[in-house]
Amino acid sequence: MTKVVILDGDGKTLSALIGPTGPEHRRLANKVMADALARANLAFSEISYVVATGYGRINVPFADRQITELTCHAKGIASLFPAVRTAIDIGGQDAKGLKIRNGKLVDFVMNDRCAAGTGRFLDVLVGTLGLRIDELGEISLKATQKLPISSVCTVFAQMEIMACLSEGTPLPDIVAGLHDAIANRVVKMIKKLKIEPDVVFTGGVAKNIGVVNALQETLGLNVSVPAEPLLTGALGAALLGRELALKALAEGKPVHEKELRLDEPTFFKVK
Amino acid sequence: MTVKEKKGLVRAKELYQDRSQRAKELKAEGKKVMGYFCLYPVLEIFTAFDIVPFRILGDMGEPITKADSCLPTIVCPFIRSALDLGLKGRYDFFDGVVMCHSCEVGEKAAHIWRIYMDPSYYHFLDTPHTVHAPAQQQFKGQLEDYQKTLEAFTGKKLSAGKLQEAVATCNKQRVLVRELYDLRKSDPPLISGTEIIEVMVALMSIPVAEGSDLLQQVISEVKERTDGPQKKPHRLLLWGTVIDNTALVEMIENVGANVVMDDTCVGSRAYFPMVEPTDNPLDGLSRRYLVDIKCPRTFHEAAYGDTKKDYIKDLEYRFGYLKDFAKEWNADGVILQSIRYCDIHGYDTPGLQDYLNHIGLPNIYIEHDYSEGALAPLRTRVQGFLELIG
Amino acid sequence: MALIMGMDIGSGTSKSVIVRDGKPVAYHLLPSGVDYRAVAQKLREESLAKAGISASDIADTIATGHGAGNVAFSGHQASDILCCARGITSIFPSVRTIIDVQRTFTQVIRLNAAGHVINFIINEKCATGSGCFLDIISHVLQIDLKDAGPLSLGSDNPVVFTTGCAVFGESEAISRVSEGASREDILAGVHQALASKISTLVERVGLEMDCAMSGGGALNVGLVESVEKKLGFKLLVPEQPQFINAIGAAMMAENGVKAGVSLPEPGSTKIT
Amino acid sequence: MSEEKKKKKAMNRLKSMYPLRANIDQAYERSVEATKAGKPTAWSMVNWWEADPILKAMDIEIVYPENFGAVCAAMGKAQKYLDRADAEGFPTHMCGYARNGIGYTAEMTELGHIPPDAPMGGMPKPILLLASGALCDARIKWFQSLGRYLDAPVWAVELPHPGVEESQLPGVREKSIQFMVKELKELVSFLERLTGRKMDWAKLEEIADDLIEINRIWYEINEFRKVRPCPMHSRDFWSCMNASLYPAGDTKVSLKLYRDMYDEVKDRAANKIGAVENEKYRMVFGELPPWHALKIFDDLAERGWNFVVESWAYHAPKPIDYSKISDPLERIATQTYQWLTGYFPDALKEKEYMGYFAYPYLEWARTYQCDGGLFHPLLTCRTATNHLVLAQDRLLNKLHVPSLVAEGDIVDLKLFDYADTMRKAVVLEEMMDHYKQVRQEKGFEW
Ligand SMILES: Nc1ncnc2c1ncn2[C@@H]1O[C@H](COP(=O)(O)OP(=O)(O)O)[C@@H](O)[C@H]1O
Ligand SMILES: Nc1ncnc2c1ncn2[C@@H]1O[C@H](COP(=O)(O)OP(=O)(O)O)[C@@H](O)[C@H]1O
Ligand code: SF4
Ligand code: SF4
Ligand code: SF4
Repeated sequence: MTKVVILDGDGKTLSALIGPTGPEHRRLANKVMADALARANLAFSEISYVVATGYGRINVPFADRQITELTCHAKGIASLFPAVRTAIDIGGQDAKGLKIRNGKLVDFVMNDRCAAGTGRFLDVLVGTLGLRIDELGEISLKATQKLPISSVCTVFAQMEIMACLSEGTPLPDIVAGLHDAIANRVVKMIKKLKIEPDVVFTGGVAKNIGVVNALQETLGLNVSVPAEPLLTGALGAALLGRELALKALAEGKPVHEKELRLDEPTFFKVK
Repeated sequence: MTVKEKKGLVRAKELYQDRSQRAKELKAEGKKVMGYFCLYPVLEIFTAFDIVPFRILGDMGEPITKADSCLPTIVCPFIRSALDLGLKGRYDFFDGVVMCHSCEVGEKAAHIWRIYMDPSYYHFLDTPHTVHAPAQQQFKGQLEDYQKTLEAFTGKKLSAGKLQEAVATCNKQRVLVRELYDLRKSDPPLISGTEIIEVMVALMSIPVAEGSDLLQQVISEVKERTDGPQKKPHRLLLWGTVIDNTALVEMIENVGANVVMDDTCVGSRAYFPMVEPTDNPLDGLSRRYLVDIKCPRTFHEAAYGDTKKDYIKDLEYRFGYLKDFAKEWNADGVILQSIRYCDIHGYDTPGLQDYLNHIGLPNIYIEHDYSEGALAPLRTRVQGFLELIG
Repeated sequence: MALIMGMDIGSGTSKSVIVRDGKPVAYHLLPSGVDYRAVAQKLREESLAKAGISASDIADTIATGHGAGNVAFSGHQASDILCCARGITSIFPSVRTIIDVQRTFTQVIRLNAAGHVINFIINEKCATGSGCFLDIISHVLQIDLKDAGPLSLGSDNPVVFTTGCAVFGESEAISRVSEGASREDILAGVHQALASKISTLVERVGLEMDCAMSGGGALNVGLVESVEKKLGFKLLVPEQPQFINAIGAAMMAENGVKAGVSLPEPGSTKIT
Repeated sequence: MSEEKKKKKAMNRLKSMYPLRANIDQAYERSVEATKAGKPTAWSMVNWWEADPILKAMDIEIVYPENFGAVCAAMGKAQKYLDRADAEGFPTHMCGYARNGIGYTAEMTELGHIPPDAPMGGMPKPILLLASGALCDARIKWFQSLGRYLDAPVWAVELPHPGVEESQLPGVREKSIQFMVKELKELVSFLERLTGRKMDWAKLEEIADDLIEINRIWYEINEFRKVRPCPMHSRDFWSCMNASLYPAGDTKVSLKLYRDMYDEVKDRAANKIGAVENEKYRMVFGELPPWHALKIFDDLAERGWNFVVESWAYHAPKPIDYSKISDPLERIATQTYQWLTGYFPDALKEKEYMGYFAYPYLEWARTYQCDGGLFHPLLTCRTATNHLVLAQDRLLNKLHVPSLVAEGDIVDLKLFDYADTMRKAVVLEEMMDHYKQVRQEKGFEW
């Protein structure tokens, strides 16, 4: 998903927008941006600084800077939860654990190349189950027991689930099992950071109450979720952009290093 | 400019891109070219026999296909790739190969190489695991055997004098490599990490003396040029498994750091240790190769024969040289990289990270599949690491 | 002569074929969906209706494929390798090597002159060498599977995939797109990657001509062409490649019935 | 007779196996007891008699973390330790036994004592980590990496791995054995320093000789398996191999039990009693079996599959005469070296340069007259896996013996797919029938 957060000079949010889902829409960064600008009643020329983050950050030609989602999420979360020491971000492409001290990122881990343990895992399996991603959480709350999922790979988990459905395992039990599988994988990974509270859970998957519960259970700790978990990365990027712009201004340097235009990146070569 | 006249970095890049061109030329002139795997097949012995030593490397840009019919896919992809190139005939110009017990899979690949490619000369060096005195003795004995089989193959007798000369030739190259590495100490470094890999791979593809000439050209060129690497916010030390391709370093250097020092076996690990001239050159050689090459494949420890164990002391003994590297080359971070399925380096990383944390040097561990296309996900990690160290 | 039903409950699609005297008379296909048991039942009902016969006309049903264990009414199950062999042999008796590209598995099978399996290899636990890789990439590129093959034929500069993994392939495709690669080139690249995996498998089992391609993957002209280019010869592709295993399953029963071999009781899960 | 009973009879286990297996189990329990009672304990890597007899002679209890890994896996206790090793930062592709051992050690160190829920009483804190250079990188590197948790010294035992042809060069054998002897001598004096005890050379000699004799008999027992029908199934082999691989328990007792087994197998061979009724396919098994799914051998036995031989690494060395070697350390070294290189001269004749692991399969397929192979690669163990593709290829192309790969893992037991393996087994039968014909046409003996 592509998200935009526009801040004013004081750090107040002027506009926040979540664009369409799916990696194929990543090329529409300029459209989402245009929408966000329209909502805030702003022109692109009024924007002082643009920071792009996320997996597709290199595909945003109109950004001043590209900063990784690691740093941006840390920044965004710390601005919302100043006491945070461990942040967990589960998005569509990857899952991360962030160790934060005094609002600054000091260490991190990321999942390794595998779709299991990320939002993709749920996205793929939601297709298999014929459900919508936003109903998973509710469904899982009805589970009486959790189906243990043994496959680590999404493709094989899919086959496993189909077999269980055929055997009559109730849907909520399967969904709850999936949430557990994600929580287990992610917790296993972030254990490397030596988890300390407060723990904040962000990223699209944090909207899923089932995964939130599963995480709390696996961690044995309370987990806070921001009101808009999808936006913490963009928020952090905006905050960092603001700092960079202010710093440049204070130093009397030009804010932009190059001229920016709200262009669509050239994705598909026209034949 | 004709091909022959290309010099310095341009020449190195050319050799990097087409490794076999010079070896094939030399072969056409009647020289023997021999492939060797890993660092342990002693270069001095090739050189003394006037054989062109050619390090067997892989190709990160080429999908592995043929090797799958003789090695499973869950082993070191570098070895699989190297074997794959062999099976595809890329190394057909070799007159022979010298293999060694680098690691478990390296050893098996060596035997497989012989079974499937049946080179006209083949020798397997059983590098011991420890550096104890009997192990050195054992290794020396193996070098004697190796020399003997080469004598039989070439029909030439090798004199101690010839070997001593070769020791000098190789040591000279090592001094030059150090000199080149010294040019990475300034900020910005005079030569980039990417270029270093090109030069090192080139050196491993031509005779040692020619390599020294190339090094001399590169050194004077680099000293004088004005379009060298830019100053960047970070200076990194790169540790880990073999890196014979520029893609990874290029990626790192593109996200805001200069790679200013390395400890890999296509870099300082291969060239920094010198050979001490000894009456019987094989004494100095077995010592240098077995003991002084600090590759984690060999069991190095501080406490041999000691009944006590002190973890930090042991780490200091095993990894202390990295502290010196970081200091001398002024690195502010270390990237530990390992090819997936490398047990040798895998077991060492937590300890090495303990050590680096102990001395306060920021570090990150990344694992990759020895494949150019698979590097993208690592970019975020490296960039995040750089942002984190500030 | 009796009618036999062969069913192939695959990981993506379920197929049934009704065979009379060694000749397929009716085909049917459904997406496997989430419930193998239900889809098997539905597949049977619909295909009987389609053929205009009743369940009692079917002398025997043999199930194969990943979900074969869920076909409760089947006489017995058969290995999909054997089914594939029997299916191809019934159409092309001269075939000695089969490339069977399914959704999650790709298998290469060698036959002797009698049509018996003498070697086989399966690309397992990794989706790169199978239809799944294509499905994933087509999905990323928002291309209908049916169009993927024809579209890729227009490529003059296929993207080189260096990864050996489908999940990675997805991110690689995405970054290639962002570097400006065209969809045609990416698809062609996927086909080439698959073809090179497949040719490795072929090499490992040892090629003998004639060589046929079957499974859903054979519906993809782009893939077929890439494999042909890689191997350097023309492949035999049956008219209904996706149904080969189902046909073969039916053949197994046919042969059994003809030879007077008694089959296990229905309901027994004995593996043939 | 009912269906049920007939099924049970498909495999005919050796009577003499039961006491031998019980002896191994008891030895294990006794060793756990002894270490709990405070006896000094060394953790040791499987080292093929190179170092264990020395430890035993010095009355040091031995536990095998590799074996402990198998135990944890079998009891479903491994996952916790594996997760712990991950959290400690060890890459997940590393050997499952190692990660299990690392996780266990990390937990033990954190607790300050043996984790109370550890399987089989756990492994006590060692005074020494005895690494082995034999055939595996993990066997050295794993123990070195335990330095984070344990202050126990690590000692790496050397074992040369010469190439097939190189091993036949003049002097190499002698040099290699002398090298091992020197290293073992150093180990002895190190152990003396470590424990403050003196080596009991007489005891060492006795143990070494018992082991040599055990291995000789064990070898002979396995020779009988060349007979048709094969009198002993792989399952009996696996049940009993530990008494020859490790000096488990009292070697005198093991020796007697192996002698009893010899008699039973010899008797069966003479009377044509097979381990499987209606032996139709004679099979070689590659690597260790799926321990939790051993029932598959019963199912296969019903189809006439008899497993007549298995991986080289668990077999006894080809017997040679040790009587002229006076130094017990040299006897030990020679036996280990013989185990490692015993097949090399034959391999060289056939230009097969992987003289261990891969070549013995060829020799055995021929001498045991195998129809096919079932290989069970253990995914995180490089040692157990890296030669299997080669072995399959050589078996098929040189001897026309087809084989099947059914993947599994040493700790992730779920990886082995029972139903899928059975499905493929049926296909392998068709292949075996075909290749039997091919062999006959080409004039092979079986
Ligand atoms: N309303 C929702 N309820 C539950 N899960 C959601 C919801 N919206 C999105 N998700 C999950 O969040 C993921 C996307 O998260 P996001 O943080 O946007 O990832 P990225 O930035 O990598 O695209 C999707 O894969 C989906 O699984
Ligand atoms: N119309 C089509 N055009 C091209 N490819 C197709 C088409 N239909 C299916 N496929 C390919 O065939 C694969 C499914 O093959 P199939 O043999 O049915 O597998 P399974 O039996 O596992 O379901 C899909 O993954 C897809 O790539
Ligand atoms: S890392 Fe060490 S063992 Fe591996 S190739 Fe390099 S020098 Fe040889
Ligand atoms: S990377 Fe590791 S496994 Fe590969 S050759 Fe080097 S030491 Fe061996
Ligand atoms: S890799 Fe295999 S041989 Fe090595 S320690 Fe692990 S289980 Fe043992």
